[in-house]
Amino acid sequence: MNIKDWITRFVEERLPVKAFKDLSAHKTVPEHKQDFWYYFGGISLFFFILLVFTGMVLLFQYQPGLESSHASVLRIVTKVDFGWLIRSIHSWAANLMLVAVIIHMFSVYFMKAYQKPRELTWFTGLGLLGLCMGLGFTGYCLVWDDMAFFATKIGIQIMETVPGGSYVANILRGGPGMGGLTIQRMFALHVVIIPWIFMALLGAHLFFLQIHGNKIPEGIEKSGKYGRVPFFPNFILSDLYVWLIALNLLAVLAALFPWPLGGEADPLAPAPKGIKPEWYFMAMFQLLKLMPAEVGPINGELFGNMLFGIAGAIWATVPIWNPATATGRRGKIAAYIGFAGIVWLISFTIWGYVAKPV
Amino acid sequence: MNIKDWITRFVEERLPVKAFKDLSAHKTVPEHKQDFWYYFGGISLFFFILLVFTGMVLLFQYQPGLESSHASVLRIVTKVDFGWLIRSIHSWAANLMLVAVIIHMFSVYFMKAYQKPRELTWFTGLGLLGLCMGLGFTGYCLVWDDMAFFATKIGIQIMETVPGGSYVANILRGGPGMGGLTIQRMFALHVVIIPWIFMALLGAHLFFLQIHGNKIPEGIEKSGKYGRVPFFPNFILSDLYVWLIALNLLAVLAALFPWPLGGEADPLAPAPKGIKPEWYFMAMFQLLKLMPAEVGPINGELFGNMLFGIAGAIWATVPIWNPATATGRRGKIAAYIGFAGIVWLISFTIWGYVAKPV
Amino acid sequence: MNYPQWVIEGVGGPGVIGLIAVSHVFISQFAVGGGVFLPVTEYLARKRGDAEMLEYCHAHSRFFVILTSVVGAMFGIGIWFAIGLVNPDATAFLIRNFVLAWTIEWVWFFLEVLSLVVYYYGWKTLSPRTHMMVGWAYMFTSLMTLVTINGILTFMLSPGNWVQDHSFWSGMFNPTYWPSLMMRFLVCLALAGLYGLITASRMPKTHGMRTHMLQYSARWFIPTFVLMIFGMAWYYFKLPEAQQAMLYSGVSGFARGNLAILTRISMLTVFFTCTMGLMIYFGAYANPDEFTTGKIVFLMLSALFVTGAGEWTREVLRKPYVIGQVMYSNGVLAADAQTMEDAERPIVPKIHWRRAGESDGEAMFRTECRSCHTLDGYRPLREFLKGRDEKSILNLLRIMRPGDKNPYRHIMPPVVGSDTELASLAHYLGMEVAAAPASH
Amino acid sequence: MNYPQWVIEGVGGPGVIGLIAVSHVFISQFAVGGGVFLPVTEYLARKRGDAEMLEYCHAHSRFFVILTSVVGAMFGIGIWFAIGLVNPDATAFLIRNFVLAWTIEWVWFFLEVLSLVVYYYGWKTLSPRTHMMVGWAYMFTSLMTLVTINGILTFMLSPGNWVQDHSFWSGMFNPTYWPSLMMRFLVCLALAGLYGLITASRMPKTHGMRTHMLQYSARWFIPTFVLMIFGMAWYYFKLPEAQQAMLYSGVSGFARGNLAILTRISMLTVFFTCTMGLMIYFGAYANPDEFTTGKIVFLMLSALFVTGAGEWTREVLRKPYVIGQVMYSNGVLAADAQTMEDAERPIVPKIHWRRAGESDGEAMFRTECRSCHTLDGYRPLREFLKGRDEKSILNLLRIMRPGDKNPYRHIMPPVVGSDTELASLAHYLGMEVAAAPASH
Repeated sequence: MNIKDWITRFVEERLPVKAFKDLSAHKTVPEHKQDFWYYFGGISLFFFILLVFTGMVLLFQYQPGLESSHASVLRIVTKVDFGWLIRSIHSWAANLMLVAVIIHMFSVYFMKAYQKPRELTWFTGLGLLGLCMGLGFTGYCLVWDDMAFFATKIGIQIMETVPGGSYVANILRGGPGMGGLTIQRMFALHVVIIPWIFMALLGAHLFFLQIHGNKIPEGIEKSGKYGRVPFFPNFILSDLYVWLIALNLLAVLAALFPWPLGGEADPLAPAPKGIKPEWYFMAMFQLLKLMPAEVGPINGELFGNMLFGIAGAIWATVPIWNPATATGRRGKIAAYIGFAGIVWLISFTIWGYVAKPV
Repeated sequence: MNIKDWITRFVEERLPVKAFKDLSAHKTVPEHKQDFWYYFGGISLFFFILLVFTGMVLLFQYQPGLESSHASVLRIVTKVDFGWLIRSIHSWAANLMLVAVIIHMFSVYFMKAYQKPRELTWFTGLGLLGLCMGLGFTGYCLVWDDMAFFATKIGIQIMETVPGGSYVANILRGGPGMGGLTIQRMFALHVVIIPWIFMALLGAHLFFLQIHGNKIPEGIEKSGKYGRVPFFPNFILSDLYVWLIALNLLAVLAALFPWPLGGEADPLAPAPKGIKPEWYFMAMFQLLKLMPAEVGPINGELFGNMLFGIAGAIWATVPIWNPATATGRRGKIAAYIGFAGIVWLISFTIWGYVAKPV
Repeated sequence: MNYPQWVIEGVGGPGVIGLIAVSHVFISQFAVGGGVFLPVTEYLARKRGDAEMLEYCHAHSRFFVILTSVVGAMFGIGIWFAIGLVNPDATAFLIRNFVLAWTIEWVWFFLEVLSLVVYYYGWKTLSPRTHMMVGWAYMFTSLMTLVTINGILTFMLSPGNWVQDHSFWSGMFNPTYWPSLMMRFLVCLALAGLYGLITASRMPKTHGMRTHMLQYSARWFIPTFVLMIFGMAWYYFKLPEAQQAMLYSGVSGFARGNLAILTRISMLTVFFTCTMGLMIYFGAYANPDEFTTGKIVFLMLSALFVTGAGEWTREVLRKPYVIGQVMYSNGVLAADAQTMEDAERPIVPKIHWRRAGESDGEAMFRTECRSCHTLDGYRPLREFLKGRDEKSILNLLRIMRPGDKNPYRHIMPPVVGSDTELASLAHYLGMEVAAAPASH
Repeated sequence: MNYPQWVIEGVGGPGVIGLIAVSHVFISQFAVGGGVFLPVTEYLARKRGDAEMLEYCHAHSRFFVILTSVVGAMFGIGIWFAIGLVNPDATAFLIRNFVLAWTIEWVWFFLEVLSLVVYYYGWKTLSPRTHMMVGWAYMFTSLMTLVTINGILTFMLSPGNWVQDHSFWSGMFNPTYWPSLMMRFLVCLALAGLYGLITASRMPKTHGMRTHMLQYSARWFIPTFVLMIFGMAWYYFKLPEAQQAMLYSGVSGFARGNLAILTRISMLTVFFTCTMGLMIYFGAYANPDEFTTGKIVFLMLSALFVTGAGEWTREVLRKPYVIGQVMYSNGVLAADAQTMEDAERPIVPKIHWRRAGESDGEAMFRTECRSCHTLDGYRPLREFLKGRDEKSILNLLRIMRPGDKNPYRHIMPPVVGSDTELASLAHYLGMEVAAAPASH
């Protein structure tokens, strides 16, 4: 294997191979009965990579524009070779990614992996979740079918109830009404702006993870019932394995349940009955629907949004009010809040789907 | 300064501050009479950053599409607040970046900074130059004015003379003719695909630079007439200073010589007389124009392209045929080739501009 | 026509057959694979003089005793039961023509179980040489069950010359026999490797044998991933032209639009074959230490899916026949349908089992449609016919009559019956569709 | 009108004045800044008892002797020469009205040079106390030159009450006097700091004084970067309304379209003020070790550009006047133009200097247009009038006559002359335009 030797020498003389080897030799991942949850961050990353590639491919055929958006998606799913498949993969991967990200967040929450020194990882992670939802919202709009049009319209209108929200809403819409510029804005956010911010934040997130390593849940750490697996190659290979599972799942969903495409949006038509947002906004949407027109002196939607703001702030600041030095009572409160969050998310999402359209 | 202390402690407890400090303490940059050339890589980077940001801003208003491309650029430069300025900055920065990149390449070439262990830096750098030209070519097309249309058309036609080129050409055009999909393809390449590849390659390039440091020209190294400046903060600050100079230059050019916009492209009209490519393709274009219809049994344009291929291959492989271990004779040949390259580039570019349109 | 039918709402008859059949195929191919895996591994262990590996074989063989004799037999009976009830005409036809083959298969199976039992219980008592001999016998008999049954399965898809000469041997060794045998054999090896992985993964990590056996088992997949693609190509080219066209018509204007489900599932079969190869490489071969139960579950699910998808593809490819060129999937004989160009030849008199008081239309529905369509569940007619009135349904039924002008002729049996009968069927369907509109 | 004019093709008269004026302003403000910098620095050095810093001051002061006396005076004469030749009417007007101010300024300048010479040559010979006194005198006199000349410069833009009362003092302390003085003073400090940076950077790096003096000099910019923006705002609000409108009309529909060049250049002035602040911070203050000649060159270029841009803005703001409300930039008195609504009042008789054999049209062109337009170079008429024939040019000229309907009244002096004269001018221009089409 002379060539192999030559390559090895070539690389060693030019790159800090030894430093990498030292680093990878020291890098380990805990192994215990709950290490299953460690995979969800990686799964999210995998779906993100898939989304980047399929997105680039779609970009070759998708033409943003009032006249061209829906027409080009229609062309993609009917005329372009394997276009339906690429689009279906892109849509399904986006949804699966959000599922993975949400599971990842809750697992981190319950493992208390947000506690010192990992606060920054938690914050960047929440930022990434927000960007994911932003990508979902903006991407959903791009097909410009009936549902997308009205879901986007309503979504932006909800934003407007918040003080200063109408300013943001106008930027998103490119004016006071939905139109060609709206698509352009959503497009710009979806394909360039959010992805770049995402990459930067993801870099930070992974960097923090690299520094602190995976958190071992307290109970397990105290019991000592855990081992350590080398990150390279064992954990990487396990990750690849899990990615293949995710890929299989995705392939089945994308091939057997191709993502549907509605009729072209008609801004003049009345909103179809039972317009519903994407599932990851459903719990919020359903809660907002419960709000009366006025709560005391405050507009109901605004009140709902304030509620989200407060709940979100409590959730986001958990590393601050439940730090590693806190008493067990706070930890319990955190756990209750976590369960309440899951219950709300699941129950309201289901409720949102089964609720009669208003 | 209690807050400052608190922040310092907060960061130190969470991030490997010491490791960074150690790294930055050891990182130095050579200082000598030719260190001036070291700045051009940084200047290129600076323009790239500006291009990313102005590009994102333009993306909010630019609408790719056969009907909308030119109209939206026209709106940007006439109706949108400071739109003319942003566009002018984007165009000028792109051209200045290419100037900086080309100077950077030649300075690296003459410093023999491509020699072991820096071969990979050279190769990635060439890749980045190629991507820059690709960004220039695709971006130029997007305004869809007369010049852009025909320059793009001719550029792609030239590609077709190369074997397999028609396949690439069809992908770029989105079919056999120039149309809405052409804009979409150029757009996809310009705003998403090339930038992502660029970022990856740039990461590698900077990583290699970080490993090997700046090359000190042989003569200076032997004479010992050089010092070493700490990278942080001295060199970084110098870089910032140079960036400000670049920014001032850019501001003057962009404000006083706003980038022009021609009339909307009319694919049915005959190509206007004296269609010329952007200046960075001019030397190549002019050489191709010199080619007779047939060179021996070969098509003239194909022959020209072969010439570029051979010349490019010689240029790109200079780390291989003139390695650090080579005799002085090879070094001299390399220098002659470098001078020939500069002479050709400058003379043919000027010739291209003064030559009568055919 | 000649027997009463079992009516299953929801998943429909084919759904039940499918579920049982896929499980049966999965398990019986497992068993055949085990028949190869065990003696080969024992042979290697003895050659190496590796007592631990031998012990592993012993532990491993217990599973195959249970799997082959109990579970395999149970599902085997289950599938007889199901096909007999759901499609009695086709079952009767196959029994009439292939009773010999089934008998042979049963004999091989009996011998297989016998040798396996001896093999398992003789580990400690038989001499190595004798035990090895029993092992080879076990391998041979288990392979022979596959060799035999493969004939019947492939016959249903591609009867080949049987249509002319009605020869038993023509039917058995029909055009797709050999490629199908190759593929099934490869699958058997893969499944054997899969089970090898499962048992090996359950050994303690500290045991050096664990890693060895995981990598050993993983190697059993190599032939599959190397040869499967050739097997698939061979199979494709041996398919009757109509079936080739069908697979390809699913991709008419290749890859455009939402492909036919048949094509999509066959694509998935190929895709899973590739991803499973990578899963086994990354999971078991390159990273044996971390190859744990959780991962195996997903590997098993993938294997189950790919088996199901493959069998499903084969079943659907047979459309509109249940037995290629001979009997349509609703039990109507192709011979009958081909002569029914004249619209006055009745079908109702041939329906020998009638529910008390049912209309001719309902009887026709049960006989001609029910084997593939339910009202609201699997391939739901209420949804398909939504918005059509009786007249429109009648027109549709007329179009579906035998002959080259029937646009559905490649994927559905033709509708047979006189004009009056068809009107009766249309009336029944029209009532049903109007009565309870599908809520989909 | 009353004097012959100097005709310069290409850059045009204003270009020549501009080049000389910008250099003159740059250098003389440098000198004034030095007048503050030197004594203040000496004072601080003596207070600290820092011999090295004192030595630095000594070396530094030599530059100012040369700069102030030789270069400053040379450029001062140069600018007199140029404005006298290019715009003799305006120059004559200013001399007639402000001869007192110029006299005073010349006295201050003379005293400044005198005290500077004593200051420089007395470094070793005078007692510290006396030398310091001379220094303060140098500072005072140099500031006074600025205080005086600032009156005349600002008068030309905003004559204020002078238009009514023709009082010397109203003219001197006109509305923009104080904000302009503030801005110029700040610029002087900045330029003093800039030269401080230059000399300090030339000290050997090993010398600790180098870093100290670089950071010391950099601090001289602080007032500029802190107060300049307020100065600019103050200046803007003190501008005559027409000029405010003009600056703003360049931004009508603020920031839309390609802004007027005036607005763009004033934006660049603000922008450079900011970037230079950062350059000095990153370059000299935070990173003194690397603050080398190459960097200073670019800092100087930036300073030169911003001076030029600022002066240019002020000059262009004056449009269409050379002296606000009083005299148009082509030398036509505003008083004359305002009464020329009737089209029969001739202008040609007022042109006292004619080239032998020239047509009336050519004479009018030379008098009324030439001070701002060349044929092919600066603001080229051949290009502007391309495609127009004589008749069309005549129409254009008529539109440009005095009065509120003239759309160009804010940026160009009105065209004056009788119908016959205008026709003659139009004929001349038409011939020129047709003769050699602009190749642009």
